[in-house]
Amino acid sequence: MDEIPYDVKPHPVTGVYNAKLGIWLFLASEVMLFGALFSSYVLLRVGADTWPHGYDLLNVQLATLNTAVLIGSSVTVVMAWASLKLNDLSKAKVWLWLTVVLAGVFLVVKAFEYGAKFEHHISPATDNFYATYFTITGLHGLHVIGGIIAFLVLLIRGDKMWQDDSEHFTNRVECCGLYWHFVDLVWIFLFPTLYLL
Amino acid sequence: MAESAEEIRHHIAVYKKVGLALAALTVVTVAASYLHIDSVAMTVTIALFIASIKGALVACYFMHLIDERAIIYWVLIITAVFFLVLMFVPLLSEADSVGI
Amino acid sequence: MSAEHDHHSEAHGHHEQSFVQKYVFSVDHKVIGIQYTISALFFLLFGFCLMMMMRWQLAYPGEALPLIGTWFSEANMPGGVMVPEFYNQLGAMHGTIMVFMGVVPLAVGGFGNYVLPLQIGAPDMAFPKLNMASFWVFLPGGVIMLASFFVEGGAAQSGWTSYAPLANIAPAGQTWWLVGMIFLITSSLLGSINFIVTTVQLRAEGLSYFRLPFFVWAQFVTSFLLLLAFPPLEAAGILQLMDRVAGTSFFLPAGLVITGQPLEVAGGGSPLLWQHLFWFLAHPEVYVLILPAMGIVSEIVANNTRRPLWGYRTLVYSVIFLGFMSFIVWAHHMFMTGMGTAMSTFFQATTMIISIPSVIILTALALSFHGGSIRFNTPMLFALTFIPMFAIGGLTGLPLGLTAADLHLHDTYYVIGHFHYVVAPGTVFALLAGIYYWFPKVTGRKMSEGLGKIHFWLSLIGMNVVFMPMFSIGMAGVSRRLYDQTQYAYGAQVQELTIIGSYGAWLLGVAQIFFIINLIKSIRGGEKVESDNPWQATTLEWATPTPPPHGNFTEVPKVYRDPYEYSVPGAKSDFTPQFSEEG
Amino acid sequence: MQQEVYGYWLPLNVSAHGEVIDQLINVLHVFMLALFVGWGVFFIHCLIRYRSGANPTATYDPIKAKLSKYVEIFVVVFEAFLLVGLSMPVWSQFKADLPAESEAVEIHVMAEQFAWNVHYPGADGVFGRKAPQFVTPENLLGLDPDDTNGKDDFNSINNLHVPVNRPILIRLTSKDVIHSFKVPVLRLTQDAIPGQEIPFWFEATKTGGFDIACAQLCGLGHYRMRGQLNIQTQADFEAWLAEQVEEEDDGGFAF
Repeated sequence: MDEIPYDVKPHPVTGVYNAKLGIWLFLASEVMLFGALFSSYVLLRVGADTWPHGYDLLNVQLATLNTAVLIGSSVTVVMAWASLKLNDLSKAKVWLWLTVVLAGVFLVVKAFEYGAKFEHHISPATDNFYATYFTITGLHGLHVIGGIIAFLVLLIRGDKMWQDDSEHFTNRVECCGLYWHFVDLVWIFLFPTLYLL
Repeated sequence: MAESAEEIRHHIAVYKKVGLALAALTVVTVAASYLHIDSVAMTVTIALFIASIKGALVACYFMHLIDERAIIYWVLIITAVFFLVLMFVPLLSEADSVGI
Repeated sequence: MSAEHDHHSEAHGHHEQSFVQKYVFSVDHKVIGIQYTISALFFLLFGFCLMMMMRWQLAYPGEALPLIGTWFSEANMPGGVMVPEFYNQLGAMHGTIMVFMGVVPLAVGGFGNYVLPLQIGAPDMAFPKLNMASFWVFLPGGVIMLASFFVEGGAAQSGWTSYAPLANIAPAGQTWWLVGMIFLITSSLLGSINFIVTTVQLRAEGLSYFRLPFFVWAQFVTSFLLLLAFPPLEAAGILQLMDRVAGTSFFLPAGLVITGQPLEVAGGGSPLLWQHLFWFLAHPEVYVLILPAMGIVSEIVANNTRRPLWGYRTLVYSVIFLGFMSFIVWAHHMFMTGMGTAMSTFFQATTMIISIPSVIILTALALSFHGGSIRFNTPMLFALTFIPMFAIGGLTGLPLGLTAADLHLHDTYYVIGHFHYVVAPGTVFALLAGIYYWFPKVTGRKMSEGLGKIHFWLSLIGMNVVFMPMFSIGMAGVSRRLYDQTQYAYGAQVQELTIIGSYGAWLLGVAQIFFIINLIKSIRGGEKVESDNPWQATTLEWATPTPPPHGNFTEVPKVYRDPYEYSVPGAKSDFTPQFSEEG
Repeated sequence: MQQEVYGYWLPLNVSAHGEVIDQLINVLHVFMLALFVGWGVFFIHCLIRYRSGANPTATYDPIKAKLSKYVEIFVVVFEAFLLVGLSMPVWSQFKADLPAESEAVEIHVMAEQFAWNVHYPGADGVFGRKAPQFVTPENLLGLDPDDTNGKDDFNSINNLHVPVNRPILIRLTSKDVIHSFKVPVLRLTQDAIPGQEIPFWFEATKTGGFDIACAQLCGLGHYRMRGQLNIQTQADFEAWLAEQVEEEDDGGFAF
């Protein structure tokens, strides 16, 4: 007995392959991680005497742009998976590159946002509003970087993986995609909570 | 999970529509925030309502939750329960505190 | 198979593996299990040594530590006498090491990794590389923790709970603690994902959920606790790290005056937020410590009473219910923080409710002995002692769960006695039982029964002499974490009990020497087992060759029956394994 | 009158609410002991009766255990009784029914590393305003120098004097980290949380001097953060107050 069962093919009873269940469990833990941060944010905000409006202090235009960029990248990654399902590796690679580029744009925009704050000597230590802003968006940014690394690995090793086992490669893209959508999902909640309330 | 090419093409059509809907909802969120509604409760409700719709779209269509397997649903239901506990119980505790 | 083609089988390649691949960066769950076991045993021993030093200070406050007192730096032990800062470091690190680097890695990382895939008939974990990563994230976490003793100001010294704001203003060791914790948490998360997927996806044919050995159920529920309860502590760790490194004030209210100097921070934070996030993890963590132990004990009890466990399904439902409830009792650690009536009522009610499944599990285990044909070997002695010891730990939890009694007992030695009975003579005994029980499968040799029995009886006496007096000391009102309890009239009154307890601790230390000798001796020259199933057990791990090779099973295992079919009427022998076709 | 104050079980109780707590703790321990002994007798009986030497063949079928079910139901009912009958009333009395300020003696306690600052309002009976920015080595409480109410206030470090048989209302704060105000003879523990002011109360029933301890790890001096609780007769207490106020008049701050 050597092969690990259901590594690629779905389990006949649960209907999912191992990595898919795994990535969902990972996302469940991520929900609790960001949940704890959101919970802390709410607790601190409710307990504060005053709390500024995000739109007075932060750059809503840039954040809106970033929201659009992330949503776009969610579309491209799901298109990459669909292309693989249609057996079109080269198209999938284009979509994946687009995703990486969009993720990069997101980070560049974010860097400008941070930079503008630091120029005005605003840091996490300024007050609890900025503390939560920098901490949560910073952690989210780390997740974006993680996603970029994952996609780059898939792109660099893609041809070989596709040749070895195209279904396995498609699954990997699906799992990375699920992670990426989650990163998008977090931003969808972060954007109104931090910038618009 | 859809396997046939035709179903995948159908999926692609859905993805494009969902992408557009998300973009539109983003515009709505930002526009709503420019109204600067006085009531805090109202602002929070609107913002979170729109965000929830967007989140649901991403989860249901991009993450295929709309036709996912039971095991995944179970994992997410358990997570959702403890997520709610984590969100609200500390807040309730704080509200019930005798300290000032 | 071409080189292009073997990426699946990297994990299980038939090609010759180098030493490093085989024993260091191994992806085999059994090697990883052993790596976890050895490192966890080392950490347990280290954490235990810290405690033995603390016991000297407690028994003879202000007197120079004999023999080894001079080994330490002037800052920590001038003239061999421990300073309060060092005592606090030992206390905080003892808790952290025992819980996060000792018991959990041994119970889950060690036993879970080694035994779970075997018991469900899987060739390995679902994600072998992730499994390896989990260990190689755990180890640096542990090393960072230990290294923190050597940084400026010493290791973390704000208790294993690291309550803010004390932890926020503590020396650099606290930052190391937080970084170490983030590593340990990440490792647990990776592990728990692996365990759940493995249990759900890789069960052998015929092994339905209600045929799983109880140990697997315990690990399965434990993994969910780790998966969902640990991230909030990770979040809390990140926030405290930001407070310490980036100058934020998540846990710092405005207007703090530290030793006469105003603290220059923005303020607006909440010290209680830390406690909520911490205990959201740490209460489920208690069940992470106890559930695998219950699993191990159930295996050994069924095997050595030679009859099925009493009420298997009841046990399973109880353990699921325990796991669920453990998420909504955490604030009973916070009754004295100024909590009002509504929340305290809620939390004491949930705390009372969670005691019910524990009572049911204990009763079921005790009833399992009725009608058995009990063999008293070393693993069984440890396992059956777990039951009354855990009962003492559980029962003494009741006064602490009721707010009124907690008004007197909160943060006294009574608490220490309570949770040590759960974890030390409870969980640790179960883990030792597990080592004696599965040792023949891992090494092909049995451990010495004679040394094992000396180890058992000395440990049993030592444990009870340390912890039993604590109930009395706590009842008298002595607070925990006191460097010198004789400062208080009521502490001086019960000082002699503390001295007796210290002798118990040192006796316990002596007892472990027999265990270490036994381990080393048995690995090299223990009695060889004749069969792959020396205990005549029924579960799948005994269907493998000894020790199990790569891929575990020589043929694909199939399961035909419930896990504990011992003494089935009309059967040929007194045990009918799950994998045996004919009943 | 010689009475053991401290021993190997609950210390002497000198508070009005402590009696119920002692009752709860004692009843609970009798219950726990009964449960443990009863259960242990069965357990040991099984170990001896069913050792492999005495019983070479085990029974496959489980015993019908009606008794265990009854015991479990009894445990549930008993826990419910403890919770609703004993624990909750004490807690709500303690937390929700604070005495009226007119009846009670109000005292502010401010914890710091590693001492208890006990703030009395002085002759006028009104507390002066406190704020962290006014804290100096001479003004440990941080009294606002511009507030006339604070002129006669005094700080009695590690020394809490209270009259017997009167409700004492304490407002507890902390300057730096979390401390916990614990008096075993009063059956009382209350955390002091920085940034919060937590009210609690008790009524002492006997006079005497007792220890106040810190029950929450607060740093290297945690073990020696000891205060003295002096429960005095009303007359003695008033005399002590007058003496303190006089000193206050003589030398400004009586710190």
